[in-house]
Amino acid sequence: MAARFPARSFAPFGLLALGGCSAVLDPQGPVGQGDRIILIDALLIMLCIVVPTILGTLAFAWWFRASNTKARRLPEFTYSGRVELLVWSIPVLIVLFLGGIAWIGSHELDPAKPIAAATPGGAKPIEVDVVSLDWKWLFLYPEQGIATVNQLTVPAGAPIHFRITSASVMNAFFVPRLGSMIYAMHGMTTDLWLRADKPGTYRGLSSHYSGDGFSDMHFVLNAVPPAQFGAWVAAVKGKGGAMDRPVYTALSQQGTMPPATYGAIQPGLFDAISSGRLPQAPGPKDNQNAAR
Amino acid sequence: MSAAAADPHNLRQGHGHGPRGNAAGPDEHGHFDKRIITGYGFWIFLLSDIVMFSALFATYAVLAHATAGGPSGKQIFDLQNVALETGFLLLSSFACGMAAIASEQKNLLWTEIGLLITGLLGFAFLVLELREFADLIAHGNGPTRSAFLSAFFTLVGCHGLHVGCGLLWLGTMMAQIWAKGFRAETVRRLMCFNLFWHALDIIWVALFTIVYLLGAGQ
Amino acid sequence: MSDPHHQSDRAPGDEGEGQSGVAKGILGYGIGLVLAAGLTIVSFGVAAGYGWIYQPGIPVMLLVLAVAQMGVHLVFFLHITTGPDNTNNVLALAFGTLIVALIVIGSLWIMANLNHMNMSPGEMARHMGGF
Amino acid sequence: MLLGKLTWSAIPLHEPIPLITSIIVLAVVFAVLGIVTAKGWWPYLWREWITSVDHKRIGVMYCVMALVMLLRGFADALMMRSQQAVAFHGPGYLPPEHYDQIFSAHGTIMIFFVAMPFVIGLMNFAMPLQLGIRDVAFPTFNSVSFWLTASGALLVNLSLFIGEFARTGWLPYPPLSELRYSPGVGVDYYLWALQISGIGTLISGINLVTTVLKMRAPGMSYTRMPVFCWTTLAANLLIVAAFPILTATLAELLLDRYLGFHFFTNDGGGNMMMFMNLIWAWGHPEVYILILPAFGIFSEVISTFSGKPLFGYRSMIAATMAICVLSFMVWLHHFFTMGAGADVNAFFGIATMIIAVPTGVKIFNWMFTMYGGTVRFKTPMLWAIAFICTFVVGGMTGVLMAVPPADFVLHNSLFLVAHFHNVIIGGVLFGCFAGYEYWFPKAFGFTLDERLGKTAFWCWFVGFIVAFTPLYVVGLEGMTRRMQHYDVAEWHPWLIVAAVGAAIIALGIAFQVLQLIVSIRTRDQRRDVTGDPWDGRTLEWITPSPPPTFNFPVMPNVEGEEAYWGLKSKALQQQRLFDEPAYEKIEMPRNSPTGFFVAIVATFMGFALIWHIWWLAALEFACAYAVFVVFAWRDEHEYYVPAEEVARIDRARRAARQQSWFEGTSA
Ligand code: HEO
Ligand code: HEM
Ligand SMILES: [Cu+2]
Repeated sequence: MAARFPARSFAPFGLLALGGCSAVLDPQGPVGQGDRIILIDALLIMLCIVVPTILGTLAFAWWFRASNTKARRLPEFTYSGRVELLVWSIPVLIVLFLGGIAWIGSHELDPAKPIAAATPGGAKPIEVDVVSLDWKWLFLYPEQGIATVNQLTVPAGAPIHFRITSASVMNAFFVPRLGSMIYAMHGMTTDLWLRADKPGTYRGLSSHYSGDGFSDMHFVLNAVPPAQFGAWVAAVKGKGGAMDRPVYTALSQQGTMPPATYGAIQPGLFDAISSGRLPQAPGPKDNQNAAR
Repeated sequence: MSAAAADPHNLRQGHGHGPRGNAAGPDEHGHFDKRIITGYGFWIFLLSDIVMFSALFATYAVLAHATAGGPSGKQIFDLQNVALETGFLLLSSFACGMAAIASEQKNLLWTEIGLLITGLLGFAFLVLELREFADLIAHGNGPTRSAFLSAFFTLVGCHGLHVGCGLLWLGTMMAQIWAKGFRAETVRRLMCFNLFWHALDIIWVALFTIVYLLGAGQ
Repeated sequence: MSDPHHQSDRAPGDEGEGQSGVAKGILGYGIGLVLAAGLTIVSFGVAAGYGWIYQPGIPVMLLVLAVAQMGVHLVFFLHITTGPDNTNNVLALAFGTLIVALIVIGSLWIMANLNHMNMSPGEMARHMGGF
Repeated sequence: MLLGKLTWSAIPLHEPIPLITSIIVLAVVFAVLGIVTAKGWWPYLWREWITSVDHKRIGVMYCVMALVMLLRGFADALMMRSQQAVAFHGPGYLPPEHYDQIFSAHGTIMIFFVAMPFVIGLMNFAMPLQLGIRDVAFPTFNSVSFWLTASGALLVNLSLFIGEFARTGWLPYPPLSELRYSPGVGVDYYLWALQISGIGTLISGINLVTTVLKMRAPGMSYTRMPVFCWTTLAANLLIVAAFPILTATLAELLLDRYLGFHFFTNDGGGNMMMFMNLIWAWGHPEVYILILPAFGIFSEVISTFSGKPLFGYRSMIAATMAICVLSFMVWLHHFFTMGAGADVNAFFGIATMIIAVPTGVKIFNWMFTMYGGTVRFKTPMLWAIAFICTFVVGGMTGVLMAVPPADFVLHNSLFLVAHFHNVIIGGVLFGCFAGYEYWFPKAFGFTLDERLGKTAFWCWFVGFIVAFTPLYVVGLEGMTRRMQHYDVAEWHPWLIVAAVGAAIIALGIAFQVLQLIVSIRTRDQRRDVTGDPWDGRTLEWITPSPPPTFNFPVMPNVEGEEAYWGLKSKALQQQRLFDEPAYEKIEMPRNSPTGFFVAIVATFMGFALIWHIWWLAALEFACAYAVFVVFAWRDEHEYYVPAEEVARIDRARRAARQQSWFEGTSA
């Protein structure tokens, strides 16, 4: 997919990035790059019409101000077929172009569409199952048999397939520098493919408000060189507790917590959560809020 | 620009309707025909009501299979009951039409009789519906059982609620005609009631088809 | 304003020109009743599955019958289409119908798509069998 | 229990911020009530305003409510802006459970009790005047609409003192808004307040649609109506078609919360996605309900202050109606990220963009209206020009997010927040302010102070840019909306700038208040004697300012577009007024307290339902039926304005016209 939207730096647009590392405009993976290039293309093409419109408005208003004796007044200029044609056709043309981008882009960058590895025959895709809880992120690695909370380690260059659900209310899974977000919803599973091309630490967060602890519902995504990934898995594997039903149940209580790892997972846990077979998260502990 | 230039206000274009155009204009005293205005306003209200029902219908259609282990439509619908309900409602609409004709003739007795029959048939409909609901709830298939049943009770119940409100309105109208006779405003209100009652029929047609007949078939 | 158009503007539900009398009015409602009752009976008959029509076609048939019956109600009971200048009434109806269609069809399309795409693997097995 | 869930703990005695706010607000309210009582103004208020069914009075009351609620909504905005300015690496001064109520209340109040009443108020005031008629189709229902909206606003504000407001955002997405995750009364306040005011809005929509379609002065054909009347028609058609969806959706959520239904719950087969679907099927048309009347106002203002008829009048109508229909085909663009398939996303994305076409046509037509005109920079015109400049940017970012892949990274970010403030403030609010300055002299008979008005304008305009441009930037930096605190250093400076911007806007609001006070105090010097202070083109300017209850002594005969301009030109050409008409008595609807009583019943009913005070709710249902019976039983009362009175008022108007057109300096 990256082929269609080659990642190229857009010099004039450095302006908007304004020095700082602007997350969405400085993506580190093919999905984010696709999103960004579409965003910038669409913006530029629209600026071509929007800027003249603003300038024209100001110019017309100023030139035809009442005190300007040089302006030629045309009080009866209220209709012109040529102008009509122009004002309808310019937006139509732009929309045709944008519509094309939207159609192709929606299909190419469909979150559920699998993506390839960074190098042909490179790292094979890894699976991560994501559960949004009140107010933390649980990541299950079904193939590795480990789990983490509020931290996500992935091999750089490998496609990652996220299956995302929620144990309670809606959230959205979003790593701005990798690209597309998608909702996490109870009883449902959404699919998202991302890839981090360079090793690094990227911020991830819930981008859909989910209650009082929402602001703390972020995580770090560590993209590590593929070799280190194995080492990391080995370090986590078997240590710490297991992510099983009791631990999960405790985790589903409302609250925030620092990153943690679990050396084992109970098989089928994700399916049980995502299909709603496990009870939904309990929500507020007591109904003391009932009055206030 | 040239053609319009000389006539910026389009004074010359008569639009083929003479000076009044197609405006619904007032009479020479500046009065508008209240009957038309009231009727039209009520018609718009009915359309908005139908839009509300369409949202409930959409919800029902989406949730129709979300039975959460509870019964499906096929298992709980009693088409005979529905046929009976439909019959009552249809006849009641006819009676309402008769009342409308009688009121045009300013015939107090027949108007009242027509309205009474309308009301009785509507009431019978409501009783059947409530019996169906009570039955379902008694068997543990109330609206809290599943999303499907929530949607079912809400959609059908909302129509029933309209019928109920219609009956209250009907009673008020009958009393009013009895007490005050056929004044312009009473007749206008009666006209609105008529529209309302017939519109409920239309919704019922959609309802028995989509909910009951299609539901029972699956 | 002695304008001929004025007289012809009608309230919805108003009968057409001559309020010619009881007989005509009753006849109108009578025809409506017969047609509506007929359509209802056919609907119920079709649904009862007496094998009158091709089984998989039944839902379509039912919907068509329902639309027809709504039309009957509109014409014979609500008198929405009678009278020479009912344009406004009918336009409003057309707008309403358009909106209803957009909402219902749009919602069904969107929701079917979402339900399909976002179905959980665990659920999938349950739904594979079809409804 | 006698009081349901209501106990003393519902009063925020232990939380200083709400407590102090409550005390201040209550003090102000009681002070106002006290002054009114002390001065003996109640009978006047009751007679002339509370029970009034005059569309002009009702329009004014809507606008007053909108302005007061703007202060409330803006206070919330200031709190959010200051919280986010300080809450870097720290909790700030507003705890989450309070902050979350604030943004929810801000959004709800701004949309439902500022923007909606403002546009409805202006439509109410101006549209019948422009159509050349004496009132709307159903004057009493008009009053009911207003009072129901007021009841909803009251309930929302009551939540400040008693209980809490929703902590779910301005649209209460389930399952967060379900009983399990929001057990408090906050969501119930939201739901009942919106149900009540929503019904008011619906009635208003029906009323105004009927008015435009069925009541116009002789000769006022569709293609002669001012564009503002067209946009009024379009906006109210949208109300009629969209608000019932809101009613149904909120009713479903209410059933979930009150009776344990399973529409949107996590269990029992409920489907939260259906809520999103339905709420946006209403929500998207809603934003056009707000913007279309504003478009109408700009059309009037730009044409008047350019001294030219509107360019491309028919094109404008076509564009308006196109937007009206298209707005029902795009709602999915609010949830591109919910996982629908690519076809669906692309379809709705493209449908959304298509709306840019008619909107663009409007913008260009406004530009060409100025072209060749004689542009006078009065305050309303400044708002209009600023509107074009800001709105195109907001529209552009909207179209940007209509491209699904772009939305995949911008959704729910502060970029989105910037987009909609860009179109709502730059579009709706600027439009309403333009309308407020433009029609103020018509409503009250004196003009507003231009100098203060312009100062306020510049504060708003600059403040707006400073407050919201940074949000585009932090949005691109990945900042999500509704953050109570954060720890990303890049965001911090921008949020401080945004807070400064909000402070500049606050200055703008202060100048607006000052402008009003100064203008009232100096009203004698700024009387609008002619009734046509701006050299207007539409029929409202034919009346004296303020217009008499019956608006027009005789129905104007419309002979072309720009009805009043045509008459004025002819009179000026012939150097004399038209002959005096034969005055007749005029039938007008009588005042009615129905609306006020309905609102009282609705308020108590809403309160009872929120707090589960079932006996009170039942009582109020009975009262509601009683009100209905009384209303349905009433004999319709009209009263007549005697011909002599009509003649007296109109002769005064004619004398003023005579004076200004032919004797004094010409208009
Ligand atoms: C009055 C309010 C208003 C108005 C008028 C608009 C107008 C538009 N909006 Fe906006 N919106 C409004 C209020 C909102 N919008 C939202 C969210 C929102 C989202 C969802 C984003 C997301 O959640 O991820 C999208 C895609 C859009 C798109 C658009 C578009 C395409 C328009 C178009 O109508 C704009 C058309 C105007 C243009 C384009 C400028 C002029 C045209 C010219 C100069 C012609 C040439 C230009 C082109 C051909 C491009 N809006 C939300 C968020 C709600 C929430 O989530 O809480 C709100 C409140
Ligand atoms: C006058 C200046 C205004 C300022 C400074 C302001 C500021 C804000 C801020 C800070 C937010 C929260 C952003 C976030 O989620 O982090 C917000 C949200 C919002 N504002 Fe405004 N606002 C203003 C005017 C308006 C107006 C006039 C309207 C509508 C008519 C409006 C509608 C909304 C809505 C709908 C939300 C979303 C609430 C939510 O997230 O649920 N605002 N505004
Ligand atoms: Cu939208």
